[in-house]
Amino acid sequence: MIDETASTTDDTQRDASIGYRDIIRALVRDPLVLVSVIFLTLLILSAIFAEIVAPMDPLIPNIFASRLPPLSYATGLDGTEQLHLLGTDALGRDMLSRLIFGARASLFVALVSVFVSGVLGTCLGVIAGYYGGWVETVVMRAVDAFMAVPSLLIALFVLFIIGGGLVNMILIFALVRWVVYARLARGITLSLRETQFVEAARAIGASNARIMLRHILPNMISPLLVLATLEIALLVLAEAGLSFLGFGLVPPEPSWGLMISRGREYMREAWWMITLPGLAIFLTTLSLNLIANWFRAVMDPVQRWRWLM
Amino acid sequence: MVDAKPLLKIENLVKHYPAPGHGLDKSRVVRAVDEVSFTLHRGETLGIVGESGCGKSTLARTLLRLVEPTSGKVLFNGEDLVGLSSKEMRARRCQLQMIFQDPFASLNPRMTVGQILSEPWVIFPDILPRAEWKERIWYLLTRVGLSADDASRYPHQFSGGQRQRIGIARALSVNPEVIVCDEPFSALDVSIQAQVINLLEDIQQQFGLSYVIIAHDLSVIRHCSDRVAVMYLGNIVEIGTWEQIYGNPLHPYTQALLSAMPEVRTKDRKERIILEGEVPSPLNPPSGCRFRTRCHRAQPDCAQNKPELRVRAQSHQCACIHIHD
Amino acid sequence: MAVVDVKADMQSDQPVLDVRDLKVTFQTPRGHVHAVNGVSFHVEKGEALGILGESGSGKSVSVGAIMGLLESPPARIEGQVNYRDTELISAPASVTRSIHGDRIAMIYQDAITSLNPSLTIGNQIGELFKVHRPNMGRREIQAKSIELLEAVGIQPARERVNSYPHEFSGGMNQRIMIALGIALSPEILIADEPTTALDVTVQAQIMRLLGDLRGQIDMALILITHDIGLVAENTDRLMVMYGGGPVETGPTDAIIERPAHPYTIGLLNSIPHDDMKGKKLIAISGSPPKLNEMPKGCVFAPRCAMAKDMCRKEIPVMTRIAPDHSSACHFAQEVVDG
Amino acid sequence: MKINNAFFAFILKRLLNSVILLVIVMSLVFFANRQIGDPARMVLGNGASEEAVLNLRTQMGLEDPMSQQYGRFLYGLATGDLGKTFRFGLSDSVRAGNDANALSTLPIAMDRLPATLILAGATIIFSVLVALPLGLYAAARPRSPPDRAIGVLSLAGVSIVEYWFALVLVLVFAVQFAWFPTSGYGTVAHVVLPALALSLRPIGRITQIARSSLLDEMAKPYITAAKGRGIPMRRVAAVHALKNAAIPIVTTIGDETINVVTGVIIIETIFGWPGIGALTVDALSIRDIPLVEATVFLLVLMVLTINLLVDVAYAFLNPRLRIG
Amino acid sequence: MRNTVSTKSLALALAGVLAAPAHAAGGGELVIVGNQEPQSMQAQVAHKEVNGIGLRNVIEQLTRLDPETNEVLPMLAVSWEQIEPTVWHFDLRDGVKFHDGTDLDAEAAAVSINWLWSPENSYPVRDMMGPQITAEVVDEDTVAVITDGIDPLLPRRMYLGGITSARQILEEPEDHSVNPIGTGPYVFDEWKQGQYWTSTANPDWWGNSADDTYGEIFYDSVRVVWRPEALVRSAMVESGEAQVAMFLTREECDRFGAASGIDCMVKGSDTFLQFRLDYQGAHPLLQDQKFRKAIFTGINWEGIRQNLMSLSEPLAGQMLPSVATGFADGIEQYAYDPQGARALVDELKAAGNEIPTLEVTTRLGSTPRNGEMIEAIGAMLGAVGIPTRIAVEEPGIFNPRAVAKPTPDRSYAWLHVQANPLMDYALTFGAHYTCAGNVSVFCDPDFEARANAAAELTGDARHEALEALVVEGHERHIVAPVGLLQRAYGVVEGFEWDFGVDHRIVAVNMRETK
Repeated sequence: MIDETASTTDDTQRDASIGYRDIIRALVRDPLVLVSVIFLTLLILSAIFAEIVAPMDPLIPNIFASRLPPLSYATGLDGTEQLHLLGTDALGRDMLSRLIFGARASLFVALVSVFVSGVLGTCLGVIAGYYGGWVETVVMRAVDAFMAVPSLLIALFVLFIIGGGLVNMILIFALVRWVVYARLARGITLSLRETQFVEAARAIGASNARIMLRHILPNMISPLLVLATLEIALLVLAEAGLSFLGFGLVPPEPSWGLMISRGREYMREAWWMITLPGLAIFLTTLSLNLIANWFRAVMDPVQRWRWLM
Repeated sequence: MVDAKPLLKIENLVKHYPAPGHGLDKSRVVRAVDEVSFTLHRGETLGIVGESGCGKSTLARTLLRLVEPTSGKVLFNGEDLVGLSSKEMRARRCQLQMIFQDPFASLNPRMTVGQILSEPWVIFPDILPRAEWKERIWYLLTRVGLSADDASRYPHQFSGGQRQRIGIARALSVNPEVIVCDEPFSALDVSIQAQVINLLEDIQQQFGLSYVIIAHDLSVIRHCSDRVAVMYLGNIVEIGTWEQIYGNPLHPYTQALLSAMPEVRTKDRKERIILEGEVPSPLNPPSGCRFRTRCHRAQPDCAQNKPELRVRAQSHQCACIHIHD
Repeated sequence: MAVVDVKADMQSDQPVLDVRDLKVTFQTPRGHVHAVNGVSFHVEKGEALGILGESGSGKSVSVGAIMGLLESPPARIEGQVNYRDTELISAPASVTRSIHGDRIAMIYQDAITSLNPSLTIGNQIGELFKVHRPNMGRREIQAKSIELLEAVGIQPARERVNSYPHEFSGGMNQRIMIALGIALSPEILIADEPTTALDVTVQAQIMRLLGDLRGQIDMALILITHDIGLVAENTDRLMVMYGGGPVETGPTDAIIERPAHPYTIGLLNSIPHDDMKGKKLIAISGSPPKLNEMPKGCVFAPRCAMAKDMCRKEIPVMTRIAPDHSSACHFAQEVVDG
Repeated sequence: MKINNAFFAFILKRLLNSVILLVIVMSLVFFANRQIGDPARMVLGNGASEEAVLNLRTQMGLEDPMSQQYGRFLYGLATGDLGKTFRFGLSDSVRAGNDANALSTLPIAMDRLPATLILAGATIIFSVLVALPLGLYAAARPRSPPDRAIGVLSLAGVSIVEYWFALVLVLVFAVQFAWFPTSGYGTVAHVVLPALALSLRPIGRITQIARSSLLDEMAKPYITAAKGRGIPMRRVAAVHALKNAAIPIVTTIGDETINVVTGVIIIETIFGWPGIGALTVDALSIRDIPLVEATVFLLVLMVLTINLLVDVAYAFLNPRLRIG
Repeated sequence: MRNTVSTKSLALALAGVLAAPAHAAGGGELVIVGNQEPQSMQAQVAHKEVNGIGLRNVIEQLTRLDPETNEVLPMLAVSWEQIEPTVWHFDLRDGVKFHDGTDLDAEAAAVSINWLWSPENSYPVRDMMGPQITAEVVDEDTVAVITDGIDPLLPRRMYLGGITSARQILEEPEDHSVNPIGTGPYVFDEWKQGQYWTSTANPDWWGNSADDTYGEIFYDSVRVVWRPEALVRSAMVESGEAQVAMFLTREECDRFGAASGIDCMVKGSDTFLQFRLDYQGAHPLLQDQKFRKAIFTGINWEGIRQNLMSLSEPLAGQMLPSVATGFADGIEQYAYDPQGARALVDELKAAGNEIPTLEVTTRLGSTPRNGEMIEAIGAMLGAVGIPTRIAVEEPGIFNPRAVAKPTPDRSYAWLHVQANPLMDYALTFGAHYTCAGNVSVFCDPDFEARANAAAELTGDARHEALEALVVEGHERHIVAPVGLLQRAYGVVEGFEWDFGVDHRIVAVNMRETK
């Protein structure tokens, strides 16, 4: 009966599109998601402006001030007394500064990987779905093959061969995650390919490239965004996992994954060294998941009215 | 009204789809459109009726080459469209346009009305210089009964009838000669349907268009068409002027269809022929006459001989071996 | 079934179903939407009532309210729906459950999606007996299911009872829906656009089947449709709805012969008739109102060729123009007189 | 339940697909592994002379053309012989050319399979037992406070860093309360902590999917129709909606089982669980190429088997697939 | 700072020794949790405790070292004699049987020794070998060990190689890797790969009756398990699942010492941490003493040792402690002088040199917190103007066979541990200061010739020759020592354990008093 109300109350609800005024209204009605959005915004801003925001250099050790608990004062290398709001790590580096710079590394890896894999996977998925035939067979076989081998295993395996590090990690994530976008994009393309507006575009002589770019792609942005958001969360966690196994980012670059991986040795004596970056990852992925979940619900014509209420 | 030379001539058009689940077996095919021939003259409206699954939508798409025909010819102004490369075909698309059934699905929700209307001009910059776009969009919108302000709005901001008007404006934007309308009214409310019928008739007169209108609603086809073709299982079983088809239907199928048509004026109701069963699968059509399994006048020999479309009266053709008048 | 007592059955002058001033409001993000705005009608035993209206006229929401299918919230339902002595809107779910599906049954527009894809049709029919006739045994249910399928023309019923909905065509699924509808010999069958998705030839089959079955079990029919031809051929009385409320009620023939509301006239004119060939159709201008932007006064006034100032201010009430024929037009009499 | 040939044809097709995929993946692993370094050098160590290395390369068949090596590899794959482990050095693995089972990599890896299956199985069973009631409970009262709480908690489960949680579990439940052993393998008590650590994510995901698929299903016309037939809500949800909602739920359970099978890599390391994940990491870090191939083979085999099982379940749940 | 076994446990240990009866088996099962699984059960693994935890309970050697004095003592050989400069005779103990029932005679010993040191097997234990070792039978009780060159350390080296059943080596060589058959106090039971390995007390062990035994069977069986995660290791002792957890960090050790029911044992080891700076790297500057000095003095070694190394003893500017042969008096640790280092770098730059990026690598898990240490080193070098790239190599079990030797295109420094169980600089030179060495960073034929010559000397001459080389090495900035590792063990309270710098987990040296 929900369908019925949707169609009888307003024609607009038959469409996938929704004004952003509605989105903002729905956002305000959902304080948890609103907090998530604010948190992520602040996080991204501080990651971008880490040099300005971070109180200290995240790389310079002060081995005489190592493992200070939060809210400790220590004499810095320049002889002045400094407050370590969130304590210091094993090398006496300021935890807060490292968390801020770590956000940059972790988010950079996740965002760039998601971007690369998203663009690659979406293109391949759209092309496969649109043209069908052997192109589709090849792409989907590749998707099947990648799906058959768990991502973490491939990542581990390839990083083992080519070595860790920022660029390699991004490459690997792009390599193993493009398939999820390809699968989604192909599925949507298959259904959009048969829609009348695509036929109409063909009838007015639009080329295949134009149909894919102008008519098919824009209509899968919402689900792709949801997927990408979830993927960012997944990759932040994956970075932590690979760093645990020693296949991740290379120190001294601060990354959250590396920080908890290192911090676990001090778990009982210096809880903040593992808990704070763990918390940072948790909050970030939770926020991303909340937002993705919420966005999906808002975009879903069946469930939307509940969220817009 | 009828030129000597037809604008559009369809000859033995065939569209077979590979049967689902029989990928390797080429002999198993869905015979969606099977050896269909007809002509369309300038300024004429041809109505095509038939039940769902009879191949009328496939026919519409095949003759625009939105679906590649298996064989046959589509002669437009004497040129066979089937043989053209896809690039050449794209250039001809301006002359043949289509109006779609579902006004909700036929407009890209991510484009404004202005973008939808101007898209052909983006693709073929020769049609209209950019400076005239705005004016032309206004003209088209007002012509189909919308306002010029609507150009910047998105499809979801319109009602179904208004969207169908946008679809019509889009078809008009390239100055076509033929417009194929695939069930243009079936998604519309009755009160809106009449408006759109009137609009289509108006612009036909104004622009000298030819229509192929596909519909299942017999009364709409009667109202709009000059000539009517009746399709059953991929074949045309009867074709003639509207007077011939409605006044003197020859084929048992046509007769059954007309008798099943609900009439508002209950007084003049004819004896109703109710067909048994449903349209058989085009994957495995009956031998001989395809209609024989449901025909109230079927004879044993209908299973042997495939009836040809034969001229019964002036321009009135029918494919039934038991019509002897 | 417990609700049906013999006494009530004998009072044949009392309508089986009496709907009074039904109102349905939806809470939406853009404010309250009045989908149904004061609908009253009744159904006599065994008669066929047509409800005619375009999309958004409130016809489907009305029967949704009658059948208890509206989720609340967002829906808010007011008014009375009396099935014999039971008022359904205020009755507890346990009571309405025993009426819905048993005494009042419904069939839906899109049969294939209205059947559970993962249960055999036998299971779905059998469930109806299990819930409403708990005393029936397995074997009896099985026999009754096959009998029902035969009655709606599904052959060979004994085998097909174990089939799934996707193994049938659209017309066949609609027959299965009908079997489900008539399984417990209801007094009222509500058919919501039962043939819209079907071809004319199949539509004719289905309507004939419905007609035959009604004759057999003396069942009232509420036929909801936008197709005037269909109501004209299949109903005794008619209610025309527009913008969430009724605009005209009366015997079907009378309304079609002498329509008493400008909207009904416009609707009749919109249908291409034989005699309109070559002429322009007389279309109703404009589009139906959006439910959240209802015009003041008469809802049809913005599209009405005869509208006067009064129409834009005052809401018309149902006025009787013939003993059983009413119209919600300020100028009903003038309209009838032409 | 009717099952016809189409169903078996479908399963057979999926089976064939799986085999092809297995060969493709293993071939990729084979070629990638040849990029890591010289296996002969790895066996002999840096101290060995070039001559000895060359000698061993010839013995190991590494001097043969790649096509021949690949052919041998494929033959080995077909016969279940993925070579002998490198980790014992030259002494036995190469010289003892006889069928010393203890040194063949596949049996070594197979030996670890039960542990992983037990852990993954326990995790998934536990997750499903927790997640399904939660999800259905939430779906029954959408947007209510309990639903929202379940929603946030399930997302939190998906968001947590697994190994941090695992270590906390050890500290709290093994050291502090001493309810369970810290680590190890053998008894039911040993399974609890690693399974708990692994189950957060599947619980979160299955809860969400159970909730949303049931809600989606409840919004469909056939549910409305069933309600209109006077069928009680509880029955509508349990008989009608749940069976159809089960399809995405089963798919998710399959996906999560696959995730668990690989998620074990870290958790097994932490808990000293003698599974295939820990063995994979070990094999990678000592560059024991044949052992890597064997573990990857088994992992992929497991994933494909899970996929196949999901397909079978899917076919049983969806009559469209079952009945042609 | 804990430099020795905590006083509490030492006192208990003394009490235990005085009160212990002759045969005290019945102590139940001893569970030891190590950090990684043995790669194999080959006799050669026993030389390296990290790779073969507890294997010495099963496999014995010809000789052993005194835990206190580091002196060579008899084990399976009761005496030995240098017959010729390259020939040593070892008299075997009578009546010793392998666990498979075969006798330990000269024949068996020769097969085992030849197997262990053979170039064909190429076992990593050969890194500890001087000249090539082969063995021959002299008579039933005497085996001759012959070296290609003169090797005064041979009796000591014999402590590295385990003696296992010759029958197994000859008949089932593949079994040798997974099923150790030795002569030791415990008989190998099973190795559940990925889980544990177990052994049970050997009632027929020669040590039960011999006068010169090295311990006494207390536990009925020994189970060795492994957990890579330090937290889980210590948790196992806290929860009573194990008696001994290997390799606690300093903080954990403090906590164990303070808590009731558990205790911590610490002792210095024969393993030291060193910073090896490639001499033959890609960049010519690496051979420049100014540059090397800048690096060595630009790092605060003592600061790193005290603050980052978990448990350690200082090294006096050289790699071995003062007991070692060749220890040079008067050498001091490279002093931290960032200004001086900076000046040197500036000087080099001014002279037109391009400062190379130094690759500083360590293998995660080889030493506690070495990851942090190379980060500190990187930051310190960066502060004096030397760019670095730090890299952590794969963790976990590491296959010494697969050591990635510094390639010629990198400028490479490696922070790594090195054990010198012989406490003799010749071994260090043999591994690190030779052109052919597996892990060597330094190649100077002249230096190598002198080192080889010194390795053949004995007595004071040996000491002096080695000492001279140590001094030279120090001046040439070849390797920077960091610290001598101390190993800490979490144990249950009342645990007694008498162990040497080799830290062998030998159950006959352990007992519980509670």
